Amino acid sequence: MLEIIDIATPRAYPPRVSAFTRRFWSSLAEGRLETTRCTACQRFSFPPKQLCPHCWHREVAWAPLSGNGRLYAATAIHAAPLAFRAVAPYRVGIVDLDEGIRLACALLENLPLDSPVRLVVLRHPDGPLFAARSVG
Amino acid sequence: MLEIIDIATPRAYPPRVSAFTRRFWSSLAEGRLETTRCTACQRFSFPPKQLCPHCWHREVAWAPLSGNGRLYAATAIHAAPLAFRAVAPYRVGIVDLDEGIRLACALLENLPLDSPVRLVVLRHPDGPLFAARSVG
Amino acid sequence: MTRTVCIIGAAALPVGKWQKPADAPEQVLEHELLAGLVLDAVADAGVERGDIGAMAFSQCRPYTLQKYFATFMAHYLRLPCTGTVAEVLGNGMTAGLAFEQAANDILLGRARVALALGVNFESATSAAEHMMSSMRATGDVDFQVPFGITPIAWYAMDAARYIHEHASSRAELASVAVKNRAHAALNPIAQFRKPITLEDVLAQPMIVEPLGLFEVPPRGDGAVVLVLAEEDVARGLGRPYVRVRSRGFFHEGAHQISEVPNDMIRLISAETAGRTAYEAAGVGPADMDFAELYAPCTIVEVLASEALGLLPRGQGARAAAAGETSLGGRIPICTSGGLQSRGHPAYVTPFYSLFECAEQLRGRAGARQVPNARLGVTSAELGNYNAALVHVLEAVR
Amino acid sequence: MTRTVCIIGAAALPVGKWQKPADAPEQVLEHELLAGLVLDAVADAGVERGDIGAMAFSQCRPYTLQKYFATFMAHYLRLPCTGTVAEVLGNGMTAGLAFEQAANDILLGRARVALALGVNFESATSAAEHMMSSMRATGDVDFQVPFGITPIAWYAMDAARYIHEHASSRAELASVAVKNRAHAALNPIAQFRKPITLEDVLAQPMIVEPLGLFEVPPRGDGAVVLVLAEEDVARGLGRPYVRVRSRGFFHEGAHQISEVPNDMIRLISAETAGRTAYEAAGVGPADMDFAELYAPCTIVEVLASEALGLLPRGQGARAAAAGETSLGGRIPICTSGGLQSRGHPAYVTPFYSLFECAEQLRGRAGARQVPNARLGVTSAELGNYNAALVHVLEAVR
Ligand SMILES: [Zn+2]
Ligand SMILES: [Zn+2]
Repeated sequence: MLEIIDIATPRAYPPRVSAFTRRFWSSLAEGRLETTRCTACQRFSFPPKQLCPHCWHREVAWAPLSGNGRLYAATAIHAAPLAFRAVAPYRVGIVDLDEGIRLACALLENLPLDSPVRLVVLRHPDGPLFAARSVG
Repeated sequence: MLEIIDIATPRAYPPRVSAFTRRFWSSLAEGRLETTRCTACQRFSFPPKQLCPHCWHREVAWAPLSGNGRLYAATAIHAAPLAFRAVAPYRVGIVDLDEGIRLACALLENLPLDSPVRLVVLRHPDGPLFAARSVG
Repeated sequence: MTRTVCIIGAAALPVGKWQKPADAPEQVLEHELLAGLVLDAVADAGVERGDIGAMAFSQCRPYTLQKYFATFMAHYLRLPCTGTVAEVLGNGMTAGLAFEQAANDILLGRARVALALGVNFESATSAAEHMMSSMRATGDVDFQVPFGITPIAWYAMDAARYIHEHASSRAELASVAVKNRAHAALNPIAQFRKPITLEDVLAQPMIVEPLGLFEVPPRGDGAVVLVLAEEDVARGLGRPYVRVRSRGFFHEGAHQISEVPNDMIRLISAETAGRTAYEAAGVGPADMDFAELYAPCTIVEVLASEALGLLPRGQGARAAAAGETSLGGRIPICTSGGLQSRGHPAYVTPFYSLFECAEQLRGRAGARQVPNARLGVTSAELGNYNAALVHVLEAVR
Repeated sequence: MTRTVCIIGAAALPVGKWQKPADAPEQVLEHELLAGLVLDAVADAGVERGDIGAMAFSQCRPYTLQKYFATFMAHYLRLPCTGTVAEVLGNGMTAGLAFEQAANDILLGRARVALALGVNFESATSAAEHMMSSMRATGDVDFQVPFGITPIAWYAMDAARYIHEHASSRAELASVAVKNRAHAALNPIAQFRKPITLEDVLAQPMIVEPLGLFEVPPRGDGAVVLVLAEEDVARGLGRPYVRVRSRGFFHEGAHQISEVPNDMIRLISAETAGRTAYEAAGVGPADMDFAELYAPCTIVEVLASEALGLLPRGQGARAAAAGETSLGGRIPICTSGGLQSRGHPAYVTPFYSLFECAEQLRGRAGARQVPNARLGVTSAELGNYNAALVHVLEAVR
């Protein structure tokens, strides 16, 4: 289970939800980070996909992710799109999860690259997002 | 000089004006229909252009048009874009002017094809447009 | 080395209303649907994923939120490419140009297998709102658009001129819509499949005079994936395939109407592109077993059929009314149901035409199969057929 | 028959703020400007209008009201075409892909002379507003865009990683901006021409850490027309021209970041496309007299230079700081002033790169001329250099 942090404001740019991705967002709202894993080659994908991008097998299963990883790269965005102006500057980063997945997300602190990080859930009033923070 | 008809409402989709096309719209507002004519091959263009599309000569002069022509094709538009909904159905037509120019414009009446027509100025509060009507 | 392009696989979404309104709690996402179709088409072709070297996309409508869709899809499918990955745009010809781009990569030896694909989602935007954008394509934004000319208004004027010059009638033109609906009734991916009568067509509300609701294209969403390959690859698969015998393109140098008076209802570009394609293939219109034409309105099918030499000039509407262009007739046209009944998700419409040709030429068209279909012709257009792209296609079994 | 593509003529608008706000009483119209440039470029080439058989356009920004711009321009210029008339799109590679489309029509014998052209007007829309659209290209709209990642934020993360791995520094990277401004000072069509110092660069406000205002591209408008021809035509004109010696393309099958961890700052696509291009031309990076690279930010120029073998891996920033990439240095890079100073009207940027190559290789670059420039390399990219298009160009005098 990921730590859940309550945020008072709605998401600046809410993600859309499809019949397929609904599972991801519902789980996330409850503190579970999940993605799809190929039933043939067993590799994970992120974002979750209905097919395996690695071997094009059409059967995938939902699988939990630890949320533990390492900060690969990071920046702070000062010049922001309209919807994000109120929160600028804000940090984003690229995280390599232990399961061998690379993803991008919000970054809650200014951390040196290669630091171990852990994903957390940001619970906005209109739905969840995810972010990375330092471990411990 | 073209007949000028006053219209109470602003144009549904006002044309833009460039430094070059300003002359056309200013003249039209005063009842004069003008376009460009090549100083080399002497052919007219419509819409007015800074270069001659017929021979690519770069020098053109403004020249008056009679506004007299023949109705080549016509329709009445019932399913209209948002900005034109209030005026639908409305007629538009293709007119071949005596000077050898084909243009499209509003059509004020339901006329048989090949009828002689004459262009008129529609003076809207925000600027002019042009239309075709029957002769005499 | 001279290379030949073939269509070896295909998959298409049934045309219809797939897109959800922006405020719907659950969205249908273009990329999820298209990725599935890619797998379908590649399985149909029988090639390996690693054989694919290029992807040519018809551009998405601006309503598709995911931008840079082509490179996004290359990622979604984790598909490295040595040939081109790009999106192309060209009015109704868009998918035809994407097909060409994929074919060119094969002709130039940059890929042995290439995908031509795309998705057109637009139905959640109302027609009146959509036309606020599409009318900016109907001619000069400052000298033609201010009159409220809609894209199909040009075709309506073609219809008026055609009736006037050739002593034709609205009823003759409307018969094309009846014929196309009868074809669509046999096509599982068509948007409208319930048969209609001439009386039904004539009873519809006017859209752009003299064309009523059933004589103009409906709005809808669609997606298609075509798998193209060099003929060596196609031959090695041991399945029926379609050879691109030839192509022709011509742009007349005008957009919608020419400022120099000409014969507007003689589609000079379709005539020229068609002649180029026929000559390159060493065939003539009489050799065609069927034609699948880009024809948003009934009148356009008539004019394009005449320009491509399939029906005599000025006699196209009459010939359609007499059943010559129906399945079983002399030259079946738009066996898919055409743009009025199969549907018209505009930026992928030429893909749907090529899909129908591939079905016919591989003998998979079921109840609407043209017996022994060996040669077919298809077209796509820009503007008021100011430009035409024509392909002659051949069955290889 | 094997054909060779050449650049025989070119014209470019000085990069800057040309677009007027939508409510301005007088507008600057894209097509009026571009039509003039077509005539300039065709005069520069010395061909006849009737020789031109194809037009490949980079797509316009959505702010350009005139839709179906390609066919509209074919009309505006009354230019019939037997080759393709189309618009292409592919992020920053857009104009590179348009150039390819024009070149392909020549390679396939569909045109002997072809125009590659386009106009990018966007400056009247604020950056914050523009980014509401451009951020939808920065990855998955639902899984990456909600974090507010802007297009150049990926490059900023490249910079952070580069500094971290190679013990480089912001100052080393910033030296690229100083060098590019010095080049731009010699380029009459550059957007910013006043020389700057390293201190100036470091004193700018942060845009995306560690990149400040002078290390990222400004926003601006531009337009370019290139005239391409088969070498037979080029030879017959008796003027210096540019031969396209080779090209390479590679898409790595990822968009922005790969979901499978890789070495993000090794631009594998540029490396692969570059190798393909060098091998096809039978040359190596050491043979290049200059390079004009697609590099929105300082860091991108460093990474692309390394990937193309122009500078050793991990040493690119240091080499730039040492003057190796300046005019007069070992391998002058971005003699135009690059995207930071020449400017970056994104959809036509690769046209501006090709324009600079054409100026250098025809000996017309004036004060910024690379002496005896005979071979040059240019690149364009998709995403975070997820794909690269590389051309090796040669002077023929
Ligand atoms: Zn798998
Ligand atoms: Zn002239």
